[in-house]
Amino acid sequence: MNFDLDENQELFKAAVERFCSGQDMAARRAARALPGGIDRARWQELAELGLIGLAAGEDDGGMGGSHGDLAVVAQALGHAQAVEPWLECGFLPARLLAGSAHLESVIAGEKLAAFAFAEPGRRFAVEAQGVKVRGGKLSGTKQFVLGGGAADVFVVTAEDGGKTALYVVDAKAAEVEVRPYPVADGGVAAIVTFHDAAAQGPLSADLGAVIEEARLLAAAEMVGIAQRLFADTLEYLKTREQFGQPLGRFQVLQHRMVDVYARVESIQSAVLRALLQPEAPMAAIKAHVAENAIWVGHQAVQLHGGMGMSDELGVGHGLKRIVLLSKLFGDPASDILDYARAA
Amino acid sequence: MNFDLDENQELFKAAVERFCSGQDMAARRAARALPGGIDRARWQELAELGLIGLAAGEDDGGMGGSHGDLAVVAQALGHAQAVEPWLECGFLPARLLAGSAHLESVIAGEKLAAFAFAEPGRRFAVEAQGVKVRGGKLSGTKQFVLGGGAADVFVVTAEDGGKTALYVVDAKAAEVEVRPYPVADGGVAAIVTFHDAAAQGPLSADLGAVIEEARLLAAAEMVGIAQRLFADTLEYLKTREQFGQPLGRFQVLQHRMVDVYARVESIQSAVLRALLQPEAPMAAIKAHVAENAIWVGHQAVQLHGGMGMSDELGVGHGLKRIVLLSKLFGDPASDILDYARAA
Amino acid sequence: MDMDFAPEDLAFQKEVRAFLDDKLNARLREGAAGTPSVFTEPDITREWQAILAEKGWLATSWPVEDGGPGWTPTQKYIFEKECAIAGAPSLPILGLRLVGPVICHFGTPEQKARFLPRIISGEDYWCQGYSEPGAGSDLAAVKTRAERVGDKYVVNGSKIWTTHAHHANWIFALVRTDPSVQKQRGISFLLIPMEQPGVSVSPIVTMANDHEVNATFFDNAETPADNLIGEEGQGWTIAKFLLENERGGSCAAPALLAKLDRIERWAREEASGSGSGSGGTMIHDPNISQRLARLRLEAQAFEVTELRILAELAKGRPAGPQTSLVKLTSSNLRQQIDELAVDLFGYEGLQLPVTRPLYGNEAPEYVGSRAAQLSMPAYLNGRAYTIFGGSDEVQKTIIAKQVLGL
Amino acid sequence: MDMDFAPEDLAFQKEVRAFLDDKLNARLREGAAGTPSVFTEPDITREWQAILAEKGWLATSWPVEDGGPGWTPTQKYIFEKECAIAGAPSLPILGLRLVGPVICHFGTPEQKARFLPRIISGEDYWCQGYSEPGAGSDLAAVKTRAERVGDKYVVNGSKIWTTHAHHANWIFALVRTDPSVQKQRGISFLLIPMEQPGVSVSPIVTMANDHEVNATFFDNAETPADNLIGEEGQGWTIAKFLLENERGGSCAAPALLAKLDRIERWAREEASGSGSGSGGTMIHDPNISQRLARLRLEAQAFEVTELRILAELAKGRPAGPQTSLVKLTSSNLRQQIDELAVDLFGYEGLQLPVTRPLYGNEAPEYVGSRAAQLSMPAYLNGRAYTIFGGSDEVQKTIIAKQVLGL
Repeated sequence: MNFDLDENQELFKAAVERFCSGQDMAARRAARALPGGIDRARWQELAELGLIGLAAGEDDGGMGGSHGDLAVVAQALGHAQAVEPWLECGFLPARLLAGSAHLESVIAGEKLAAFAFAEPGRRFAVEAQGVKVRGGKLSGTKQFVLGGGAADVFVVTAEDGGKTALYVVDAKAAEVEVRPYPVADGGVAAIVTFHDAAAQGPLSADLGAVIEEARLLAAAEMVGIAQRLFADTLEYLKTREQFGQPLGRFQVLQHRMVDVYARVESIQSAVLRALLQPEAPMAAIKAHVAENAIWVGHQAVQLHGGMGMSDELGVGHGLKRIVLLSKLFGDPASDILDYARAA
Repeated sequence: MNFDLDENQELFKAAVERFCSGQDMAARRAARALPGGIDRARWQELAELGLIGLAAGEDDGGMGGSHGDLAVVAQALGHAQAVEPWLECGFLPARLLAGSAHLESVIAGEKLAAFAFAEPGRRFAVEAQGVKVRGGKLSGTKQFVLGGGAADVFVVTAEDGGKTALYVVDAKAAEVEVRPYPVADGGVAAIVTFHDAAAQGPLSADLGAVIEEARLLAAAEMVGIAQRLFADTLEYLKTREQFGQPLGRFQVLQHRMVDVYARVESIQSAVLRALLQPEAPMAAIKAHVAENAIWVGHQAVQLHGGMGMSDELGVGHGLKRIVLLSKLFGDPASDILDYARAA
Repeated sequence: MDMDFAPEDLAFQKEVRAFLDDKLNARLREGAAGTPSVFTEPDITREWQAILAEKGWLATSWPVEDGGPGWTPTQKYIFEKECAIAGAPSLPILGLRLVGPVICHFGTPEQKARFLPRIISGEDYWCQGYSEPGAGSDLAAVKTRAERVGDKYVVNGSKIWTTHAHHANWIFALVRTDPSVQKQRGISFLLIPMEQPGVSVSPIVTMANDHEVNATFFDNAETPADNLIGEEGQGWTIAKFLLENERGGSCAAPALLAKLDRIERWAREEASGSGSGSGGTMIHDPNISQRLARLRLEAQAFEVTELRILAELAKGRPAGPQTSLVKLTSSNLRQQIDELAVDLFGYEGLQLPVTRPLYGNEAPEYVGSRAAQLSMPAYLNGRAYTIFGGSDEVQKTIIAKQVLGL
Repeated sequence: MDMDFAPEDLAFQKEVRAFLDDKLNARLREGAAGTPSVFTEPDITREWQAILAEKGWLATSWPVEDGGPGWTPTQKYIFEKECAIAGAPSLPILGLRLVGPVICHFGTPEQKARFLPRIISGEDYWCQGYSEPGAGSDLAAVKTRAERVGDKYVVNGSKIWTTHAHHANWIFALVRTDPSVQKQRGISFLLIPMEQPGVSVSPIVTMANDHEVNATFFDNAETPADNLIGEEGQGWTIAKFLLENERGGSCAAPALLAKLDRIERWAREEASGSGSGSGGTMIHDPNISQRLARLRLEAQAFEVTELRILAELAKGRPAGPQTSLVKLTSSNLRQQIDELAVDLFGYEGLQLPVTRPLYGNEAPEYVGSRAAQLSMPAYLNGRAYTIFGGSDEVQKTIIAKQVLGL
């Protein structure tokens, strides 16, 4: 039994920390303001650190990172409040494009890929229905395509003979209509409509398995954010004075922080369990992590008072990213209900 | 708009307070220790105050009290932590026996009636199934017959040609087997088995309507208990010293008490609404009251510390009565779910 | 006991409803519904304010002699309730509900004549200078200094969370006129014109991308000495009056219930494609529908609590201690309701527009529905309900001391 | 990273399982399951204790030289986990886990020789005299006085919440030997025989009708002076040692998870006849099943927290700050689990037997099932988990100060 990071994991963590150091709110805002919401130079830098290739198999020119390696990266990115959509545009395409000719340039950070899976009016359903592939052409509409405003290619779930299959579509093709819109964490998503667009595929990736992994990594990122919010709030309570003493001297705030601390520890443990027990129910664990992380986010805002509300501080950004992740591939309430029903 | 008690209601309230004054824990315990758990002399006294007749119509020799009148009595009994099962053996039989020859002696407190509605393995179902009436004879088993160990007659729900009807059975008849058992609030319930027992009926009362009223009164009684627990806990925090100061000087306990206070006010309002808006959903309101009252009960125990755990103090008795009432004719979770589904 | 309005109140209610049917046009309703922050934008409120001013229903909390309609507490309640249900815009309460009553009560005849009509006409738009950077809910820690120099005050310092200061031409502020005496005693209540070189306003954008509050800086700002309300050093008393005036009757529940009704309507329309297997629409999701049910039960109980307070006021008796719970209860309920709306909309609830307004022709395209588009900014801005105007924590300490005697 | 036990630990686990299969008979299991209070009754524990003593697996937290098995932290964890899953009775920890280690650590060779073997044999049954009436969690407020008179101490005062004092022949107590010095400094740790005229025990029955705790009175009670542990005035240090010794590795989650498994089994059998319309059995009720799911997720996470602590201890490193959360987390989880059990059983969950025991031939008839009969007393007694051994509130203050540095 061992919960220490291994040497490589320590290196990945350090790489993320270096990559994010000095990225203040202004830098964050500047990146988000770019067309598509992604700073491509920074993205390439991220790729050069090997952090995208980590998700791809060694046969595919990647590093074949373990779940533990990937979770360390996700958690570190969360803790650093990174603005880059590593999970959405890094991990997911690197996994989904296994065996595809696009993978090399995606791993290199030259090509940006976005995953188009959500369909209007179908909530969290993973099976494709509205987007179909017929004779190598894709048609229909996806929404909530994270990073979709900046993407060069889309990995798309499509109904193919009654089943859901994965195809690749060139984002710049004339038959692809991209309407970007801003989402909660400050990123840009898109509604993407395919008008008989040429599709390459189907891809061989196991969609269900990749989504399970994405849930695990979303949970790890939430833990990282929650730890950061806890640490920042603790620091704030120790320094900020009100009514003639540091806020942290007030007993109700002390006890609240103990509750925050307890929940942060609990979700760290939950993610470790998901990592180390392959049969653990990922969606349910992610739901458990999300419910607690949202509560931690609310407390961080509340305890920061008015400043917690402002766009200037990282607190709100942390809460917003948590809220977005909490609903990625299913929200907590649905996932707990599914888990309960499956029992 | 007027939320003041009227003159009669003030009188009923005062009557209950007088009736209960001086009933300390020792008296309470003594009454509960009697066979059947009911002090028949005290019961008769309660009847002589008109508090059972209040529930019966004027045509039936009762006082035809309004919902408001009855709720005032229920709430006052709750506040005084009365040991008498007025709701179960007073209100319910007085309503259910409308038009029956038994009513007069029940109102007079001479005859004790208990309502047998619950069946083993059927949770909170109100429709009778296991107890049937055939050719004027009743057979089958009821459980959770509150006051059943002391009762002279049972009012019984029975399946009668596919419908649920109400019958009266003599508790002392040879064909009636009564097995008393203790329940949470310190009272005695019974499992009652009918072996082709002679049944009088069907009674004309509207079972559904009476159960709705009973839910309202259960809610009112819970509010009374919660108010009492709040007041007692507040007093305790003001007087009890620990770590060199009254407990009530600790900020976390102050804020906790504000939460208790807020919930107590909220459930008082909920019951007023149930009283004054006939179309209000009683089961759901009772559920709302119950969830909050249970929380108040838990806090009262917690804030009293070890003493709150002991049988010596009224605190635990209050919590236990709340828990029992919370499940009478349906528990909060089921009732909220039903209400949500009916929306 | 009864919960019914008297016949004359029912008649008034009918009159209000007819008025709202007639005057509350679609643009105003859309503007009100399309504001995810606390205060409706001035382009909307100004139009609505003019309509109410014409009817004489604007300054509802002012004495008749100063232009109030002379309503009973019940009439005020009915008016607010009907406005909430009809979806009327909020009004610029900083002038109408805060500084207005203060001027009515403490102002000289000259001050009244000068300021009150311009509040009603909308010519003056007010903001409030209470909190200061680094002091949060601790109002007595005022540092902004106002020094008497001849016939004017020279003001230096800064205020924070000044709502709509970027729209306002006047600010009423708590300022320290005497730094030599104890905390509360050196504070005065001063009116300061915004349009002068000594006043600058710096926006504070919320995490929802709304610009509603600001930091306001005074750098040798000036105001004529007769813009002092009351006496020097009376500021704390006036601030308390203002707070208590705010804490009279309240009518928060009807808006909450109206919002729950809207959410229920949306839940009946919102397709369920989740893994939860409920199928059909979201109203059949046991978690969504139970949250809705619990919140409705809470809000309905809270409505009765407000009516209990109203019943006391209507009888001319002081409002009961329940009044202290109103802000606490309503802000927590509101946050839960706003969170439910976000959760209802699934991925569509995650859009967060960066431009404003979210009504009219300038509004950005929505994904799914306008309601979905509004849900996230409303939820995020709503986290402030438990912070501003005395945080939950400050409220609880006050209630514990003043009501519970702890 | 991995969560697997080493091969030698897996072998040990197998050995423990085989032992439990062999020795943990039905009567012991029933006695353990049939105790709704915190401590199993002595008639059950004595039998189990003898079996463990024979195997040498009893005094698991004692040094080898004093009779401990010399287990690693991982072995201790595995043993406790397997016992919890198998449903073994709890042991008389007041002797084995509290005073035992104190005597091992602070006792003289004579004290060790005298007391330790009789704890193992069960000849001595210990209770603890810490809290005093009116002082609750404030241990430093000890008033019970022990005066040195010749070669003995004369004790006067009273202790409260003395668990199983009515079964015990010895009490270890914090007593004040020097009233002239500051609070903590005048306290000593004294062993006092219970079977003497100066000691009387008065039961405190819980609201669940269980007699587990007592008030214990000392009226010129006597104990030989060589029953003082350590020095006079060292009591506070010893009490702290005892507390920290208690706070090493813990193994609370497996029992919680085992209870959740049992509840799930019951939920699959418990007919649903409620108005909730779910039909079938209670496992299909969305509220019951979701509560079960959430509690299981919590408890499984908590299990990992305990394993993280264990991993540190196993490496010989000090346990992390998470240790402080163990009591807080486990007691709150336990209360929620016990409440779920009550709610599962509907009306049957409302029975509350007044006699004890609830196992064996003397047990009163149940309604529905034994599990249903046990649910209410377990729930009611369980309210004490967040009170005794330092209430939640006291724990949080300690964690805030010592771990968070607030």
